[in-house]
Amino acid sequence: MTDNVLEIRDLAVEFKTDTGITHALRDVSFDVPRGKVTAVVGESGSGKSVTANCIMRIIQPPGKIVSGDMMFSPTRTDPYDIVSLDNKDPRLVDLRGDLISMVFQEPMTALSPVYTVGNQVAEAILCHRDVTEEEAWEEAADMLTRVGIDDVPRRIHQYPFEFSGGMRQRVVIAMALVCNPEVLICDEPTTALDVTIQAEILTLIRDLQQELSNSVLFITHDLGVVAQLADQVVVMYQGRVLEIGTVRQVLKEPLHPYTRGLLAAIPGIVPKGQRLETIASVVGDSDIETAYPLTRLKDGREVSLSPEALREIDNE
Amino acid sequence: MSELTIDTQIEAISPRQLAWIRFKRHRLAMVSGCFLILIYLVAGLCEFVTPYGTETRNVQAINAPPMSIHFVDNDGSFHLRPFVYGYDMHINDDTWMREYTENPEKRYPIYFLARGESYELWNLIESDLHLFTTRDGYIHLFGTDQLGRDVFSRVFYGARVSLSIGIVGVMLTLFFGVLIGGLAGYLGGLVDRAVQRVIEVLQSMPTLPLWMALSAALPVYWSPIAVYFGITIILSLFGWPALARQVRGRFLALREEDFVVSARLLGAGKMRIIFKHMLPSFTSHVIATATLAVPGMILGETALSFLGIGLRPPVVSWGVLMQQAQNYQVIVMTPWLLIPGLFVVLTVMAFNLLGDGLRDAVDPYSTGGQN
Amino acid sequence: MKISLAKFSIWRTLCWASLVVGLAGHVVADDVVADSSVARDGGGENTADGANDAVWPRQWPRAWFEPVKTASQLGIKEFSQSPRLDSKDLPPVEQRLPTDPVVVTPLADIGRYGGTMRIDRNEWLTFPNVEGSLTISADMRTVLPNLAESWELSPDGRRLTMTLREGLKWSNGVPHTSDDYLFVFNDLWHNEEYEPVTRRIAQGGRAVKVSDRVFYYEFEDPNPQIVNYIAHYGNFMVLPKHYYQNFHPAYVDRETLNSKIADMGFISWVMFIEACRLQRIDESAEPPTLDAFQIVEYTPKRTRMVRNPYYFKIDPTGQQLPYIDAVVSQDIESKEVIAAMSATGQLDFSSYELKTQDIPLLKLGEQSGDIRVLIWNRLHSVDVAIEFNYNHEDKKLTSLYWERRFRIALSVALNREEMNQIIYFGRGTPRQVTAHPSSSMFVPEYATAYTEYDPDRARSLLDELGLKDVDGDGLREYPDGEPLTITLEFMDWETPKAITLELLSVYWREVGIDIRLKIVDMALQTARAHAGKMQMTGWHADRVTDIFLPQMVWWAPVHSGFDNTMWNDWVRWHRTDGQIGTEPPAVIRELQQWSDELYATVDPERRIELGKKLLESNARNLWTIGTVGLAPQPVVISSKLRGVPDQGIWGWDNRWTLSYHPSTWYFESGVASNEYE
Amino acid sequence: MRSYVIKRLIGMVPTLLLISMIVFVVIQLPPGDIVTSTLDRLQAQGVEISAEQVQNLRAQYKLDKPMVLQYLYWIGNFVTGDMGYSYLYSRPVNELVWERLGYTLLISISALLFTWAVAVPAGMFSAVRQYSVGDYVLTTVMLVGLATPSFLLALVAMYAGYEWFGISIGGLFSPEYRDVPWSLARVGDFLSHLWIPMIVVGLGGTASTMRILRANLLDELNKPYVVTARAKGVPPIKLLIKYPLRIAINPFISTIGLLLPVLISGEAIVSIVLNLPTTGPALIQAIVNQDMYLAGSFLMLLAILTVVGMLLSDLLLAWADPRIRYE
Repeated sequence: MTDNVLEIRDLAVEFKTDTGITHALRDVSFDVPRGKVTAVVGESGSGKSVTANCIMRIIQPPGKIVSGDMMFSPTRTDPYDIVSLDNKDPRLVDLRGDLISMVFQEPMTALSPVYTVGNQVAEAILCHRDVTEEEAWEEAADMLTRVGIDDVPRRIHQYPFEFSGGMRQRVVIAMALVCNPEVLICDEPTTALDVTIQAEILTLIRDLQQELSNSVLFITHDLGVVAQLADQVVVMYQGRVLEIGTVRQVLKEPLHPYTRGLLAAIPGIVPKGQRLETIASVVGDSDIETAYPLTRLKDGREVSLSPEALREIDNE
Repeated sequence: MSELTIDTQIEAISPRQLAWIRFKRHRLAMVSGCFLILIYLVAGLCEFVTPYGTETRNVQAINAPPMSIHFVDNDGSFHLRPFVYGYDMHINDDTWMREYTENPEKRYPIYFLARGESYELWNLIESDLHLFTTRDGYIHLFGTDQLGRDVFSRVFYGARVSLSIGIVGVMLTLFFGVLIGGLAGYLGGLVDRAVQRVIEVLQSMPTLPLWMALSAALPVYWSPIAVYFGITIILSLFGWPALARQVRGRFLALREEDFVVSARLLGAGKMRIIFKHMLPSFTSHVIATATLAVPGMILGETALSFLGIGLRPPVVSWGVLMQQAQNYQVIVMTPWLLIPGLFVVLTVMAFNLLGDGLRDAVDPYSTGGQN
Repeated sequence: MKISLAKFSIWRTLCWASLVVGLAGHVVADDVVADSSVARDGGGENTADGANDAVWPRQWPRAWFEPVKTASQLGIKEFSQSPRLDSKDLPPVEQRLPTDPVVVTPLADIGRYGGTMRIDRNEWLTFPNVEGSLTISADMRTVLPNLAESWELSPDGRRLTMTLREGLKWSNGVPHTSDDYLFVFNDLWHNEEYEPVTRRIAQGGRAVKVSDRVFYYEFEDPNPQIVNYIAHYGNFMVLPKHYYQNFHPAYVDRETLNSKIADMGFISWVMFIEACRLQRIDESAEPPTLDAFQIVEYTPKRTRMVRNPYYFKIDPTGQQLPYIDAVVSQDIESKEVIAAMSATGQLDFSSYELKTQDIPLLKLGEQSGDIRVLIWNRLHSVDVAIEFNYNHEDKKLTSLYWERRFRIALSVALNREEMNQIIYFGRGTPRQVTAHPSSSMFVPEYATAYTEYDPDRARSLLDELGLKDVDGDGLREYPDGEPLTITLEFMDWETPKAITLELLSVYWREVGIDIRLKIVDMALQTARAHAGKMQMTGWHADRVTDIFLPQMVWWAPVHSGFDNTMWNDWVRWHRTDGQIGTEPPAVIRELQQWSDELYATVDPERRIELGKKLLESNARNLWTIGTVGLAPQPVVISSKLRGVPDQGIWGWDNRWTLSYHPSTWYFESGVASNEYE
Repeated sequence: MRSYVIKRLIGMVPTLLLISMIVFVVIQLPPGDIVTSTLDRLQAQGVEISAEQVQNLRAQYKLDKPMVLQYLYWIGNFVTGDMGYSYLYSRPVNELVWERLGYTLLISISALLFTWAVAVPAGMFSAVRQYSVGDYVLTTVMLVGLATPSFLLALVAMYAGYEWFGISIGGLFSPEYRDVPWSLARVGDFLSHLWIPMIVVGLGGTASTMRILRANLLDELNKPYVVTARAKGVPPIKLLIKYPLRIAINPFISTIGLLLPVLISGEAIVSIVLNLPTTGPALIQAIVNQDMYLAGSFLMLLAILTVVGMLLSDLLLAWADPRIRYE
């Protein structure tokens, strides 16, 4: 068994539209280490969510995986390449929700309004475990309690619209974790929430991760969150991975100009009275447009830079 | 549809231009629009387009089947000018059927833009010019009815009445709907509640039975034109609630919009606000909805006339023509009398497709707008 | 085309022409009326000679023209009944039949018992339940005995004595007596609640019982027409008194009656008796009948009838009639469906709702072998008679109507031959409204007066009247320039009225008269006819045979109704001796006087003379305008049904099938019947 | 929920009152009245009636009273179950309407079921396989169905039914079953006749229903909760039915109420063409013959039917969509 629960190699995704082919992902490669939190950061449209959807194999037409592989090595079953799975492969059923599960950005709409939360959480269990309805509901109640919902016996019979946003996200998290997945993908789980609630949810995710020791793939554009939560960081831009490293490496000593730009654009770090930097003002768009392969450095981090830049780093 | 013409002088794309661009993408809606323009044109000029009048009888061809147009005669020689063969009629003594056979001796060439039966276009212009006709003999492209009248001609004369009922009826519906819905939406409060209740009541009543009851109440001595308007009014009487409801909803939303609020603060009168500021802002929606309401009117007219309580001869409408075709005999013996029904179907379909296209164009997010 | 037309009309032409010439003086209704014994013998003599075979379809047994014979006359001693009745708890058939049963001659073969006949509800009119004291011969001119074995009209025409057959019983076994006739005549027709104004035929009359079998009608004034009236209408003049007296104020005290009627959901006893008698309610299944079939189940949608075990007629082998066990009539509301159902063999007898134009479809259906399509002949003088409302409130219009030239113009504007070709396949006869060719009053010239198509003459006549097209729309205006439009309201019943009138309106518009058509239904027609509101209407011209012609529907303003609304005010004036209504012009007064005299005279010569005068006046003045008449009528029967003549005369005057004895119709073997029990 | 039901029930009362007023006005509009019908019957037998007699008759039927009073009599009796007297059939209206109403309801409901049975799968197919050949074919067929006048469809169906399937013309039963008591065979025969009116009546509504469903589904298909459920591992078919369809169907549970008047209208004309023993033919008979009580009762009962239908569809919606229930 490898240390990485998931190894993504050269993943490419295209969207065919009326106006032509859009390359959503281009040769994306990174690993998700077992039992760690990996954060994927990048601005909107950088391909973070597409990557997550690829892992779950829920990419919608006209999107299509054109190449690459994703070696998945769960503890419960033999490893296999997620990309190579046929749409009807039974392993896909286990993959979704059981081995890997996902928490979405919009807690307000991520739950169907016409079923009780209990129903929707229990359904996740019923889909994967051979248990009775009662058992599933018991487990669901248990999980809901663990994600910090009060008065579960009553609230389990309530509908999502009777919950606040934060509570709903807790339900979604419960739903994702109820089968104790090996990988939990969180796709910007806090973006739509109030700041105070954000913190609570993040704490919850971290606590649960430590408790259940799953691997977490945390997708966000918020570097503050990354700092708080992640062990490893993957920086993406326009469907490419620009930089991979530990959270310390990437946040303290970003190598790629884009990463630096990202950090510079975080408000609060900028001294008062100084203009907030835009990424484009830090690095010209053209620089980012140019694609370079990821190069692994001595300290284990990987970065996509021109050979000149790499030499420069080497020289330091 | 004039609203949809593009003013190329304007540089920025106006909402209407945008709608037109979206509309152009709906090929079916475009085709439907063209079909409708064509059929309205033909209906408007039916005296010219058809070879005969509504009451011209051909006693040699009672219940005669449609004639086919030939280019090659029985000797195998080709004629550039198309022609039809005249019929020989024979009543079969056993079956009592009128049997028609094409007689190769009677070759009637078709002349275009030729002189024929005289008529008065719109009761104004006297003429005898027809789009096509024959010099001798006769031509019945859709066959003839039980009195030997040309179905082709009657279909297009009928189109004039049926299609105009659709338009006039929808105009009335629009008038009532916009006025009542607008007032309810704008004034709100008690008026709104009352209108809401009336709308609810009218929408919960099965329309056809009520139409039937009301049509049966039209005085017998009314002239055809009075009956025409009577029927139209009856049809629109139950059509306005749907529109009014929609208009009301829009008004409620618009009432809070900035430009209306500012107009109100500037001291503009209610009517002025409604007609000057609010109405124009959803004209296109109203047009789309109105287009979708036309088929209901046309079908309503055919249904009432079919039941014998709508229009009546000598007025020729599609419903009146269908009334002739209302029995089993027609399907078995003279199916060509159902041709008016085909036109009803095509027209109603065209209106539906056009309406869908227009609605999508003006309001791409509405439900049902995925076509 | 010409040949086939000729072939078809040979029978008709021959029939009426020779009849008028050869039979007119011999067997006529008048003789019968004057002396019943003459008719009974005369009919027998006449059918024996060969001439008659040429006049009437050869197929018709001559017994159909004669007074019925009885079992004793024919020496029939053994009687039998339908096997259906064997299991019933009934007295033996001999005891149920009258003392001397009536023997009916079938069309050809002796029938067999069994089967259920499926008909449309309206067809029950034509497949009649019509047993009255007298009946009509197949020649439509002779009165024959039926429930009464003999009758005698006093020479002054004031008293009609009837003698009933012995041992007649209602379908519940209760004896049938003179009281059943007295009940209708005295207790209903002379009851103010039931009939606020006594009908013309019963005015100044009463019925008097002599014995259970003998009674007479007596009138203040001579009323010889009562005989014809009974022959045609007799089934409406007898009701089971023992049943209906329970609902009559003369026999039940008011309070009991009122509460009983109210309990049954009726407003008055009159409405109950009417509805029950006309078979419109569930209770119609309760009163017994004298007819071949009795109702056993009545719902708004269907009626089920089974054989009357006490029916008084037998066939020549002593089998009690009818042959058919049961009749089921269903209410088919959509008239359009009836032709389709007939053509596809879902009805065993169908004609009332069928029209000439339906024949091709029916003939197509005939190819399946399930049905036969017989072509009978309608007796209607014309299929649509145009009625001018001379008393309409629009005086401008009525003064135009009053112009003879206007009426002639409208008549010659009609292309009747084209109508005949278009609607009747050329097999009708362009005609005016006049007597049926079988009538002793028929004059051929009256039928053809002003029937020639002459639109130019029509136009010049209208020009003469000052009706000119002023505004150039092709339609004429009044001389003062006001628009002239006439609304013609009509019911599209029985004959092909809608298509005829549509065509007529085309012809009239061609000569510049604007005519608008409006189809109305019974209630509206009646309401507007009574109120005299209709400018013009149309109805089929029946009541044109000798039996019926003296009722004067068309010829003089003595009758008005939903079917005749030409002159309501004049009729009222006449009926009330000038108390209400308007006095008609002299020429119309004369018609009324002739009509009154014709009605009352007992002199047959005088009657024919007066009748011809009235008909001549109509031919000369065109009080009504005719179209096409004597037209083919399709009669669809199941191919298994036997006993129906291939040719027949169709209409109200002869009660459609009455003289062809529907009780002798039967189903060939192989017809299932599950309807009887 | 209970308070919701009670609120809706109370809300029905003014609606029904208003409807009854409209119905009353409508049936009063045609010229003539019951007295003229009575005259007709007497007159048909050669009887003429005096003006005084006419007056008495009018008094008997309360026709001499002011309109408002007549209305109150009528509605008062109606509420107590006395619908008056049909002069056309010479029966109390009570005895005439129920069976016909039953058949109307039966045909309308089966048409509704047909509409759903066809429109839901077709709409689902069209939405899931958007822009496929099947989508276009289905849309076209439905559109033709929508555009064809129902009487024309009925005529053609009658012909086709007889020519190709040997179904007897007219009515809801074959001749051999028309007049026998109910049995299993008769039910079968009835069902074999029911499909023509069912399809003909239902087809008009099918097109619009299908298009609405298709559009709703397309809207719902990409909603986050569907992705969530998918990520949860719900199998595709169950996913489609349990998630997007379940929501997409809500808006048109509420349209059942609006569909019902349309179906009843369609049923009326189809029954006239096919000669079915429903309210349609009797209603037009009653209307043209001025059988006021009968026509009024039919109109009123049909209106009540749709109002109740709307109530039921609202309740159904409340049951199906918790968001409304908890409002």
